[in-house]
Amino acid sequence: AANFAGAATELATAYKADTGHDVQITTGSTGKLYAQITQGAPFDLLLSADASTPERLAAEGHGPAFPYAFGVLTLWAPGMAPDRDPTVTLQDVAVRHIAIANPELAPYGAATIAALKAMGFYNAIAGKIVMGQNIGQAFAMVESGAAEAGFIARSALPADAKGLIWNVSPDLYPAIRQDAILLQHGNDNPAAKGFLSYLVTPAAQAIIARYGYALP
Amino acid sequence: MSGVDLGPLWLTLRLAAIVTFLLLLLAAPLAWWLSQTRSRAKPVIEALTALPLVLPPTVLGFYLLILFSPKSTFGAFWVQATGETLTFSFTGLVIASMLYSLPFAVQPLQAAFESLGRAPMEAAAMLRASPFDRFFTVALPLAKRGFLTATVLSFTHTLGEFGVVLMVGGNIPGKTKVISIAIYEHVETIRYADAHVLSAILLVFSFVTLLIVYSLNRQAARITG
Amino acid sequence: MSGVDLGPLWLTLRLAAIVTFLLLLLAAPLAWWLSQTRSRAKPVIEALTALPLVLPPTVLGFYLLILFSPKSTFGAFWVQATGETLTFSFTGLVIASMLYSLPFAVQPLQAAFESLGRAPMEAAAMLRASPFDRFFTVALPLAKRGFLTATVLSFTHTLGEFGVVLMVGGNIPGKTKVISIAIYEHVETIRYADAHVLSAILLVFSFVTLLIVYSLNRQAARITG
Amino acid sequence: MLTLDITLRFPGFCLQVAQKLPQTGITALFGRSGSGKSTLLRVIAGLESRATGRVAYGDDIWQDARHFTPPHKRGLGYVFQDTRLFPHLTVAGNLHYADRRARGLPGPTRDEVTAALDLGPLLQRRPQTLSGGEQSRAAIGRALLTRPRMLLMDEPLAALDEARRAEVLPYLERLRDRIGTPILYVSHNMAEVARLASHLLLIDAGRISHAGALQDLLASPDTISALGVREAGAVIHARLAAQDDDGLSQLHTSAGPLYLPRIDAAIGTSLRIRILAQDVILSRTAPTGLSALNILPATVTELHSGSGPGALVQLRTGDELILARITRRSATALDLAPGTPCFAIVKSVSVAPGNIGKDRAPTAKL
Amino acid sequence: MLTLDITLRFPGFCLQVAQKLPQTGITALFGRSGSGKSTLLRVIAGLESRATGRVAYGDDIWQDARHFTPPHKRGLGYVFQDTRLFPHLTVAGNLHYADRRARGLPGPTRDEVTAALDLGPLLQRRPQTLSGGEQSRAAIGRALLTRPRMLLMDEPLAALDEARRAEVLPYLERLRDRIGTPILYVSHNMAEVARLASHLLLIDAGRISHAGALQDLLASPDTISALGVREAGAVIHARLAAQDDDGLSQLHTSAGPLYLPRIDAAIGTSLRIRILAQDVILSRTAPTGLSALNILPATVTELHSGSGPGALVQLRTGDELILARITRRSATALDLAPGTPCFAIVKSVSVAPGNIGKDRAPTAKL
Ligand SMILES: Nc1ncnc2c1ncn2[C@@H]1O[C@H](COP(=O)(O)OP(=O)(O)OP(=O)(O)O)[C@@H](O)[C@H]1O
Ligand SMILES: Nc1ncnc2c1ncn2[C@@H]1O[C@H](COP(=O)(O)OP(=O)(O)OP(=O)(O)O)[C@@H](O)[C@H]1O
Ligand SMILES: [Mg+2]
Ligand SMILES: [Mg+2]
Repeated sequence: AANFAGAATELATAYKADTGHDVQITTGSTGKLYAQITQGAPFDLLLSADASTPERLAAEGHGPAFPYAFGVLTLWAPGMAPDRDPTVTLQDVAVRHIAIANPELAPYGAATIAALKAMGFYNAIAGKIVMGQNIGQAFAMVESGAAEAGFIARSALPADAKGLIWNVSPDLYPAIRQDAILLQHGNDNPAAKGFLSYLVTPAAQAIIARYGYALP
Repeated sequence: MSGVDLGPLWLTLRLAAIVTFLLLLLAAPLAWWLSQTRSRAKPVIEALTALPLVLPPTVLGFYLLILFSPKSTFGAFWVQATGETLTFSFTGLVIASMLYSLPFAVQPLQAAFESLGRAPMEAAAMLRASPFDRFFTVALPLAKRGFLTATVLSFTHTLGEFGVVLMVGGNIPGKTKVISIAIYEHVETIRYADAHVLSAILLVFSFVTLLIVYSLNRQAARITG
Repeated sequence: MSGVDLGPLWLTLRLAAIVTFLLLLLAAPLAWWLSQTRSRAKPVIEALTALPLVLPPTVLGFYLLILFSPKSTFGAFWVQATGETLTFSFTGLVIASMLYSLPFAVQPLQAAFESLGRAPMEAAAMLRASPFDRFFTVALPLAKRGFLTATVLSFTHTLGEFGVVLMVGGNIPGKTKVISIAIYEHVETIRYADAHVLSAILLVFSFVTLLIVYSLNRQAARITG
Repeated sequence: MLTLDITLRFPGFCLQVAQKLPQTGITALFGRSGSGKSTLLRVIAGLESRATGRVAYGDDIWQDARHFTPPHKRGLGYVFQDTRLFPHLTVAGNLHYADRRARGLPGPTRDEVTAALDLGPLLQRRPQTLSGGEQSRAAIGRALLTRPRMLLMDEPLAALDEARRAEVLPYLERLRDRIGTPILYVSHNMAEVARLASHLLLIDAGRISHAGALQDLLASPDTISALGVREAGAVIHARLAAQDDDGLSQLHTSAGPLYLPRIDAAIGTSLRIRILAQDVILSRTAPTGLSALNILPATVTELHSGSGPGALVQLRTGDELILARITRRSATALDLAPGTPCFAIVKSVSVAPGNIGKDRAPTAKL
Repeated sequence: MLTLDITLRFPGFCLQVAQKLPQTGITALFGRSGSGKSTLLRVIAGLESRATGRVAYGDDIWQDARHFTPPHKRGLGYVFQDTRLFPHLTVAGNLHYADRRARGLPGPTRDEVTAALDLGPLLQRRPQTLSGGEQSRAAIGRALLTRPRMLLMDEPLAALDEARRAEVLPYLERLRDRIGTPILYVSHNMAEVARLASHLLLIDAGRISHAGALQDLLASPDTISALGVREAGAVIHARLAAQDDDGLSQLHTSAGPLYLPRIDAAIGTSLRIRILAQDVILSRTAPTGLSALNILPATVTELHSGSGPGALVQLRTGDELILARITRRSATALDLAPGTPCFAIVKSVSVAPGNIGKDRAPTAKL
C-alpha cells in the first residue's frame, strides 16, 4: 500500500543489514496491485492497506495472511488552533472542505465515514467532503491549503505539522487492519518468507510504530 | 453488480464540451500568433505549450491544487474576485483540464496555420480584409482539418483523463465526479462488471460521436472536392 | 529527502524514444492510407484510432493487462513465441504506450497528408516515382510539420503518462518503473521534496529538448523560406 | 501621382526604383522574366515589408521611415500572377468576398463583372475544378469587385486565348474610361500593352530603364533595343470619320485617311492606332495596283542601322511619327536618308484589332 | 502512334476524343480556354482515373476496360500549367529528382538542360522565391530530365517574355531533332505552334474539330474560322542557300529566292517558314522601288470572301500554297479570281524569327 511505502523502505534497509537479502518495493494502490497479482505479476508478497484484499487472495490460493500494522486515523486542520474542539471545528463555516480518502478504495476513507457517523454529524458536513483516491491525496489536499481540514493517516503527518491535530479515538471506527500475505510467486523464495517473519520482530515493530502505526 | 449511475457520464460530457470549446477559443489565437510571429520567443512559447503533457497528470493536478488553493496568491485572488474557490469546483476542473489539454489544441492548429502559407492571406488583404477579418474568413476555414484534429484530441482526452481532475476536483458526486473516476473506482474496488459496463457505454458513445464527426467531415471534403 | 534516483529518468527516455519511433513507423502508413482512401470504412477507422484516448489510462491499462496476461490467448501466444510475458515487461510497456499514444501520431500526420492535395504527388508520378517512392520523397518531407507535431505529442505524452504503464508494467525498478511513476509515488507517499526535484528535472529536461527541437525547426523553416 | 522611392534586396537581386506614376489611365510595366515586375507590384501593395524607402499615393503616405500603411488599407486591387482564388469558396463566393468589403464604393457591379468576364457558368464551381484561363478570369473579376483606387494586374491575360483576350481587353478599357481607375499592368505582350496603356515603364534587372508616355517611347528608336525589335512601332492618333459599306472603317489622321476593318465605335470617336515598324513597307514612288489600301506620304526623319541586317526608319507623316523596319539592303537600294520623301505602305489588315484603342482623356505627364 | 478513344465527363463538360497522334515530331494542341486541353493531357498521362475508354501507345495498352497502367509507368514527361515544382527541394533538387529516376535513358544531360534553360543561377534557390517565368523554366528542365518517351507540355512558355521564348524554342527543336522525343504541346500562341509543330489538333468544347499535318491545316481556308483570322498563314519549305554579307540569309524555295534576317544554321539546312496571311500584299504588276525584298510570282487558286471586310486568297507559288489576307475592296480593285496571275509581296522582316523552324525528318501521317 502506498501509505506504508516510507516504512517499508526503512524495513527493507534494516532487513538487508540483518540478512543481506535485497527487498525490492513496488508501491501502488491495493486494488491495482490485486489486478496485477491476479494477472501473474512477479510479486512475492503483498503488504496490503486493508484486510479484505489479502483475504480474497487467500481464498484464491495465496497465503497465509496476517496483520503487520494498524492504521491510526487523524484529523488535521493546519489553520486552526491546536486546542480547538474537533467537532466544533469540523462544523465551522471557515472549514469549507474536508478532505478524506475515498471510502470505496481506502480503509482510511471507510474509517473516516464510520467515525463521522459515530460522532453523529456526518450528514451536517457531508457537503464539505472532498475525496482523494487514497490517504496521500487527501493529505495533499490539506497540505496545499485547498481543504481546510482532512482525515489522514497519522503515519502521513509530518513531524513539524502545525494546527489542530486530533487522533480519532479508535472506538469510533473499525480497526484499520493492514495485512501482509505471501503470494504464490514467493512460495519458493526464502527471502520473502524471511521478510514476512521479520515484520513481526520487535525491531521491525519499532520502526512501524515510529511511522505512526498502531501495532497488532 | 449494482445499477449503473450515469450522472458522471453527463458531467463528463459537459466538462469535455466546455473544455473543448473554450480551449479552441484560446488556442486558435495562440496557434495563429505562433504560426505568424518571427519573434525569437517563438520556440520558447512552443516548448512551453507542450510542457503540460510532460508531468504525470496526478502530479500536474497536485501542482495545480497548490496553485488554485486559497492559500496561494492566485487562488486567493480568485476567491476574492468570485467568492468561490477554484479547487473542488467545476470551474477549477475546466481550467485544469484546459491547461492539460492545451498541447492537443495548439499543436494541430499551429501546424494547420503554418501549412497555409502566406498566399491566401495576402490575397485576402488585397480584398480589403483586415487581419482580424481574414483570420476568420480565410485562415480559419482553410485550417478546418486542423480544427477537427484539435477538437477530437481535446475532447477525447478530456473524456478519458482523470488524474488532474481528481486532484483538483476532489471527486464530489454531481459536481466533480466524472466518468473516468467512476470507472477507475470500479476497477480499484474490484467491481469489474460495473467497470466493464461503464467502459462499454463510454466507448460506444464516443465511437458513435466520432463516427458521426468523421462521416460529416468526409462528406464536406467530398463536396469541397 | 533521499538522494534522487535518476534510473527512472533514463528508463523513461528509452521508453519514450522507442515508443515515438515505432509509433511514427506505424502511424505514417496508416495516416497515409486514411488520407488517400475513398473507402467507406474510413470514418470507422478514424473513429477507432481516436478511441484509446477515451478510456481512463488506468482502465485502458487494466484491459491491456487482461489482454497481455499469459492467461489470454494473445498473451499465451506471445509467451510461446518469445518466451517472455508481455505483462510487467519493458516490451509490454512499449506496446501499451504505443496503443495509448496512437491518436497523437495518427491524427496530426493524417491532417498533414490531407493538406498536401494531389498536385505534388501527381507531379512526382510524372517524374517516374512509384507510389512508394513518392510517399518517401514527396509526401513525407512535405508533411514535416505534421511529423513534428506527432513526435512532440507522442514523446511528451509517453513521458508524462503513467496510468497505463503502471498497470501493465507493475512499477518494477529498472524494468518498468518510469519517472512518471516515480514522481507519482513521491507525491502519493508524501515525499514532496523528492517529487519537486524529479518534476523539476523532468520539466527542465523536456523544456530544453523541446526548445532545441523547435529552434531547429525554426531554422529549417527559415532556410526553406 | 504614385511616388515611389524604394529599395528591396534579395540575394542576387536588387529592386531599386525611384519613379512617379500617373494616377490616371493604364501604365504598362514591361520587362523580361525575372526583371522585378511582380516584386515592384508587391512593394506598392505593401506585401513586401522588407522594402525600405518611400511610397506615397497622392497625399497619402503609404510607407516611409516611420509609417507603414498595411495592405488592406491601401485600397488597391491586385490580380496575382498565380490567381490565388480561395479554395474554400466557390467562384461566386470569391466574388462576393471582394464585393462585400467594397460596398458603396464606385465601380462595376457584381452582375456587370460576371457578364463581362462570362463568369456566369462558373459561379457555383470551386477554383480547383477550373481550367487555367477560367481561373484567370475569376481572379480578374474578384479584383475588379474590390473597386480599388488603383488596380495592380500581374500578367492577367497570360492564360487566355486570343479570342478571350479580345473580349476582356475592351472591358478593361471601358472600366478605365468609365470609372477612371488607374491600372498598373504587367504584361509580356506588347500588342496588349500598346492597346491599353497610356504610359509605359520598362524595367530591367530591378531598375526602371525607360519611363514615359507610351506614344513617345514606342516611336523612339532609342527604346527599341529595350523592347526587342519585333515590338517596335508607333501609336498614332486618329478620328473615326466614316463606316464604309464593305466593312471598312475610314479614319482621319493628320497624315491622311486610313482604312481599317470595321471598328465598333461612334463616328467622331478618337482612336489610337498602333503601327508596328515591321508592318510598314517603304516606296520611293507612289505605288499602284497594290492590295494595300493605306499609302501615306512621308518624310524620313531618322535612320538607324543596327548591327544586324535591319534598319529602323523614323518617318514624319502629317503630325505623326511612325517607324518602319526594313533591311539595310533595301535602305541602300532606296537611297534613304533624313529628309528623303517617300511613301509608307501599311496593309490595312495588318493593323491588328488588339492595337486599336479608344483614346483616353488628356494624358498625365510622367 | 498514340491511339486515344476516351470519354471523361465533368458536370457541364464532356471530353470525348477518338484520335490517333503521331509518335514523332511535335503535335500542337490548340483551342480556346476551357476547351479541354489540360484535361486531355491528364487523361493521356493517366492522371484522370475516371476517364473511360482506351489509350494505347504503340503496342502498349495503357488503358482499356480491364487494364490501367499507372502514370509513373507510362514513361511520360509532363510540364504542368501550374509548374508544380517541389517546394521542399531547391531547383537543383527538383532537377535531380527527375534525373535520378531516368538514369541511363537516352536524353539530355543535367548540364545540357541547365545551360539551355539558363538555370545555373537558380540552382540553389527554392521554387517559392522564383519569378513566374523562372518557375516555368525550371519546370521545363525537370520534365526534360525525365527523358520521357513522350513529352506533354501545357502552355510551358506562357509566363516567358519574347526573348526567353526565343531562347527556349530552338532548344526544344533541337531536342525533337536529336532525341526524337514526340511532344504534345498545348499553346495559345499560334506563332509558337507554327514554328514547332508538325501536326496540329484543334480542340473545341471537348472534341477534336480538326486534326492533320500543320502545313495542310494552316493553308486551308477551311480551318481558318477555327483558328481565328489573325493566325491564318501557310508554312512553306525552304533550304538555306547562302549567308549574305549584309546580315541576310538567302533561302531557296520552289517559288524562288527568299531573303530573311540571318538564320543561324548550316548552308543546306531544310527550314520551315511561316508566312502569315496578313503579312502578304498582292500586286497585279511587278512592283519596283519597294523596301520589301521578297516578291514572289503567284497564281490565285481560291478566293474566300467572309462576312467581314476581309477576303482570304490562296495562291500557288512554285510548289507551295500560301495565303494572303486582303480587304474585299482591294480584291475587287485588283480584279482577283482563281487563275489570276499576280505577285505576292512579303516583307522580309515580317517573317518573324519565331516562325522559322528547322525541318524535321519526313512527317508521319495522321
Ligand atoms: N523571396 C525571394 N528571394 C530571393 N529572390 C527573389 C525572391 N522573390 C523574387 N526573387 C528574385 O527577384 C527577381 C525578380 O522577381 P520577380 O518575381 O519580380 O520577376 P518578374 O519580373 O515578375 O518575372 P516574371 O515575368 O518571370 O514573373 C527574380 O530574379 C527572382 O528570382
Ligand atoms: N474537376 C473538374 N470538375 C468539373 N469541371 C472541370 C474539372 N476539371 C476541368 N473542368 C472543366 O473542364 C473544362 C476543360 O478544362 P481544361 O482545364 O481541360 O481546359 P483547358 O483547355 O486546359 O483551358 P485553359 O486554356 O484555360 O487552361 C473546363 O470548362 C473546366 O471548367
Ligand atoms: Mg512575375
Ligand atoms: Mg489548361
